[in-house]
Amino acid sequence: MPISDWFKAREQRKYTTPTEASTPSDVPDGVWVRCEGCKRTLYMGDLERELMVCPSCGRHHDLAAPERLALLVDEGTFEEVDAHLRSADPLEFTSGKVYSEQVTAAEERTGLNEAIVCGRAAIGGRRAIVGVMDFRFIGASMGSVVGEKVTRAFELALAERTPLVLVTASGGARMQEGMLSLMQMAKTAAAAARLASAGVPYVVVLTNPTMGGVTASFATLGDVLIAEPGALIGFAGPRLVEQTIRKSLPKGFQTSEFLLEHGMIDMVVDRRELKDRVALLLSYLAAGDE
Amino acid sequence: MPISDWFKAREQRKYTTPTEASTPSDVPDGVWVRCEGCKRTLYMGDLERELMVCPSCGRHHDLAAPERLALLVDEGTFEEVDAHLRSADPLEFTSGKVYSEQVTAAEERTGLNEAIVCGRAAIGGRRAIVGVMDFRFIGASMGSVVGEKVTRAFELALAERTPLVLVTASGGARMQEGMLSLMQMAKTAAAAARLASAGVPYVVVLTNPTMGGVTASFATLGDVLIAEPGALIGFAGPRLVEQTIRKSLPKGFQTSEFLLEHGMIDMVVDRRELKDRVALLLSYLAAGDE
Amino acid sequence: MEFERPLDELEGKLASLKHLDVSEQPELAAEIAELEAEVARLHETLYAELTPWERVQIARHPERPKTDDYLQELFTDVVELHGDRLFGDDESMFAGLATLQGRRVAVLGHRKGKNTNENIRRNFGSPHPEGFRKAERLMHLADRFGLPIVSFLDTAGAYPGLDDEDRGQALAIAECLAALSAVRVPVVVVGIGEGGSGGALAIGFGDRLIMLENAYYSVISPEMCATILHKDARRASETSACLQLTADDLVRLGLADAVVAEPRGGAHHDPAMVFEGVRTALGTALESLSAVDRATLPDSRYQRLRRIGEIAGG
Amino acid sequence: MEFERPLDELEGKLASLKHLDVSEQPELAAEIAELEAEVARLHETLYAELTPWERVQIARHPERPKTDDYLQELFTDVVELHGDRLFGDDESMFAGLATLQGRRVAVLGHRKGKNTNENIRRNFGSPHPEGFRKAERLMHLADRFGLPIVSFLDTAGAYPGLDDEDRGQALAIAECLAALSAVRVPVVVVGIGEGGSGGALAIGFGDRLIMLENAYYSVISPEMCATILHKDARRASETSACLQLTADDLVRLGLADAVVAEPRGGAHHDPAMVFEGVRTALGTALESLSAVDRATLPDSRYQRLRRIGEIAGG
Ligand SMILES: [Zn+2]
Ligand SMILES: [Zn+2]
Repeated sequence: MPISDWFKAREQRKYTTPTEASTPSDVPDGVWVRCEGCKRTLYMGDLERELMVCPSCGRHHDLAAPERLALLVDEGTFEEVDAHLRSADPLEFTSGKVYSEQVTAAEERTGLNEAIVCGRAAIGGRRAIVGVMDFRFIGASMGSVVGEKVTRAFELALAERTPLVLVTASGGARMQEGMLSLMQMAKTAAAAARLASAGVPYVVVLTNPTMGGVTASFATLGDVLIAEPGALIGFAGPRLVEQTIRKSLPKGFQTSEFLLEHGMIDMVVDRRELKDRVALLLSYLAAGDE
Repeated sequence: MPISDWFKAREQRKYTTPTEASTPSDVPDGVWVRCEGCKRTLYMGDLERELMVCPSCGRHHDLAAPERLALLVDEGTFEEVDAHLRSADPLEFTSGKVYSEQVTAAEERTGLNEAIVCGRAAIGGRRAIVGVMDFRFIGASMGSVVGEKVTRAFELALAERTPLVLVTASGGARMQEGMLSLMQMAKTAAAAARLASAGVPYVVVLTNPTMGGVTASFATLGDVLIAEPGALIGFAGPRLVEQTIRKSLPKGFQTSEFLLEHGMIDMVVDRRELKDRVALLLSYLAAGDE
Repeated sequence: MEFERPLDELEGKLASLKHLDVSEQPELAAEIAELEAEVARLHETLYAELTPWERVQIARHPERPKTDDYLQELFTDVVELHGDRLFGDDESMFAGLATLQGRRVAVLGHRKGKNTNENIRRNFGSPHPEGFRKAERLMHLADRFGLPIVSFLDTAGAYPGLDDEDRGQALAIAECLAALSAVRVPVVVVGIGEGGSGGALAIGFGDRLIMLENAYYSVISPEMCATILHKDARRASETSACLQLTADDLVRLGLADAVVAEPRGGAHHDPAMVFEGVRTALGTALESLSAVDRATLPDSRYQRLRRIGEIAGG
Repeated sequence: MEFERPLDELEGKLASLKHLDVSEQPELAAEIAELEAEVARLHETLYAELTPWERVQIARHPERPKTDDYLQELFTDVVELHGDRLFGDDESMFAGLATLQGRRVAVLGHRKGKNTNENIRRNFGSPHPEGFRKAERLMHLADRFGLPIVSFLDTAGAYPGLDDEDRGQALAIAECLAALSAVRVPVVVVGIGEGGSGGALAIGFGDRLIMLENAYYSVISPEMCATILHKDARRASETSACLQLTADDLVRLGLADAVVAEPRGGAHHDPAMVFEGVRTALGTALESLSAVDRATLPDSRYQRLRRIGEIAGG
């Protein structure tokens, strides 16, 4: 779907963009919402003006892919690639929900073809290949299509020697595609390794939540790892860890700030400064090519 | 000094070799010695037959360079290189002992020109560049000459694409040569990096004690790090660490076994199996060149 | 194993009958013969069409041959290399050098224990970040010195502990994946037991994948999948069928290259047969890869990965 | 500082005299004038020929400009990069990207604090292994993206703690040395305060070494040297002379390329002058290195190291 269609979709109230005071579909009367962080009731317009960051407690609320793109890339510069790729149901997975139906439902609910949107764009005037994940699409889990689109994004960045910026959010591998899903970890990591050895910059923005097979593959292989404040980032899910250690988890476990303290990420950046920071980083990492 | 002279020197009782039952100069009557480990009184002949490893407690007693060479390389294969290099006194260092006099005294006491002996040799029939350090020479500290000889050993290994085996023992940098000594760390590490990027094998045997600037440069940059049992290996001296933390040190702190447990070395090898193990390792690491 | 219980019961009954003196109770002889026939029949039907969930149980059998057994039976001159040179030595991950029929290789393998003590030290085969970082170190070493990599998979998965998250479990796995994809030496992977998710994959892909008949390889454990989908781990039998995690599934999906047959009931019933099968399969794989120009290996490995995945509208 | 005590006393006396009303006691005017002349004379002699030990004290002065000050005064668009991606983020080591007069560079620097709190967090500028591993990570990043490295030295040394040994302090430094020797970008080092042993060297050699007039760089701290040689740390004044650790010594030994003048009494008396001096010296160094073919840099850096050391019978 080209970017123009998104705006159409937004008009059809499938999306909200935080840059305009619109009335998102999931807010009954569209005016007041409750912050998931401080539980305060906020005027939606205020929240959107702050890019869905709570002006009171700083909570970064999840964004849909179009919202993310709107705040990250220069207006009108995004050209989507690989928009036509859609998930098959290779295992004919039927335990629990029927997978193929789940995919169709996600498509309809989100207006997206899969859990990641990739394309060419400019960020602060600098060319970049950009991919943003959307957690609403089956938890942005990585199946064949997400793996393929991520891999193609690496390949495009390599072919055009253009920096790659990926914004991640994911529950992990998409189990409904079984081993085909697990192998996307190896495939995307291999693509990342090729880009790195070619010296083309790769910046990752980890957003809430980024877990499991995505964290354990391409999402942490960036030259620079940025995280949004308060995002949950880790390998094993917190409940599983809690069961394993049979103790309650320390406060802030697996948050961005926790990862920063443990040396795993380069920086935590407020969403309202994200675009500028990414643009600045690209200016450094692309310095050698200029 | 060529190897032939060592045997002469040994006859003059400057050296002992553990492979023959000789009477070393520092044992008054030459027959009984006290194990530094278990404090048992041992017959020197027994100790030497075990390559100076206590048959009772396994303590590995320090070896002089010629003893080390005798047990590590194939008999008659060692050809020394750079034997003529001797320490200057660039700083005219006179605080405490006069450095130049200290060097002369060490030369006379050990029969060596410096704290490391390097050369070409065969180990289990495999060609290798070999360097062995001798703690008796001013604590085998690394000054200009040790740094230069180590660097030349790396360069020789690189030029001849022959594996390098270094046996380390050192108190650290040689402070009497000031910054010239410190910079040998960078020099030897740089030489090690060049050898590594050329894919020529480099095996280190860390022996008691290997500390400070030597541990923090070429000694830990090997492809495989072997340590002798019970050797003291670390960066800061144990007394300094104790003063810093103001607690007594845990048992076994900075020993080979401690380092193995903390993931810093590949293996702890009994001296009596060392030559076979090094030869086996060389057979693996040189496999690609064969 | 659970699914063997009817057979166990029958065999128990048979054993107790055999214990009696048949000469005194001649009617027993017929009963024994009948029972023996029944055992044989059951044996046949029980193992002839193993369900995926039964195979998972066989793959986890405590007496199943482990990485250590393969090291001992197939290799000579084994030298273990310890440590990640960063933090610790993880005993759940083997890394070392070894010789397979005269061929010098680097070996990686998940390491379960033979008894409780060993299992505690080895964390039941579930690696910590240090295990993956040690494996990564060996990958670089093998790459530098041109040693083919042979990797044995047998883990329920990377350990989901608190300290493991602290020390970057995800990053350690990701770095392993990147390193393994780029080595300029042949990589042959053998699934010998459990192939649990990212912890298996970290050392679990390459130029050839050989699977033991009852080994499994899965994106998620059947129990956890059942817990997520049905809030009921006991529905693992159902999910293990859906996940397509058996050796045959992997061949069908184009992921595995060869399957090594196991004796009826699983590898532990006749380890020697399995060692021989793995030896042959490894020899074949390494031999065919030795003919390939090594500089081209990372590229062909990438193409192999590149093909994986099924897409609509692609 | 200790050696400034006579001056401090005189200046104190002068200040108290000036406090009095001279019009009521005209004889004071002469006394004040004499005292002022004496202060000026003492100022001259005290700072004219600073001993090495006095310079060490100036190098350690708590108000001396620190890495953070240089970052703020000389650079724009500073982006700090945290963490070693292995274990932790060491606040005693700065690593980041910054712009120096339009030139994009990578910056490393030991980081002392401005107050007790900051100093505790930054371990008084003595790095843990994580600090060196973060620095190594930045070296690789700079190498990959062609960013010159500017490194500020100001540490008493790597931290000699128990946990630091546990986590491989020596290995972390060694890996830094190896990495720094091989980067294909210009490396300019500035000694701004203390240059303590291996902990300084880990980020402390390259293609150019600029020393502030009163910065020192030494194989061992004068106190520890005195303790080892004389079992008396108070003989540090003697050993600091023997060790040849001043900026001038380093130039004479062929190790330093340029010395940046400091105001009388040390950099903290006129930071702006020192910032200007460092800016100019850095600009000159980076400019001259920008003309060099980058592929040749590791080799010429190696040759630079290769020449260091004095040998008899060589
Ligand atoms: Zn809030
Ligand atoms: Zn003993």
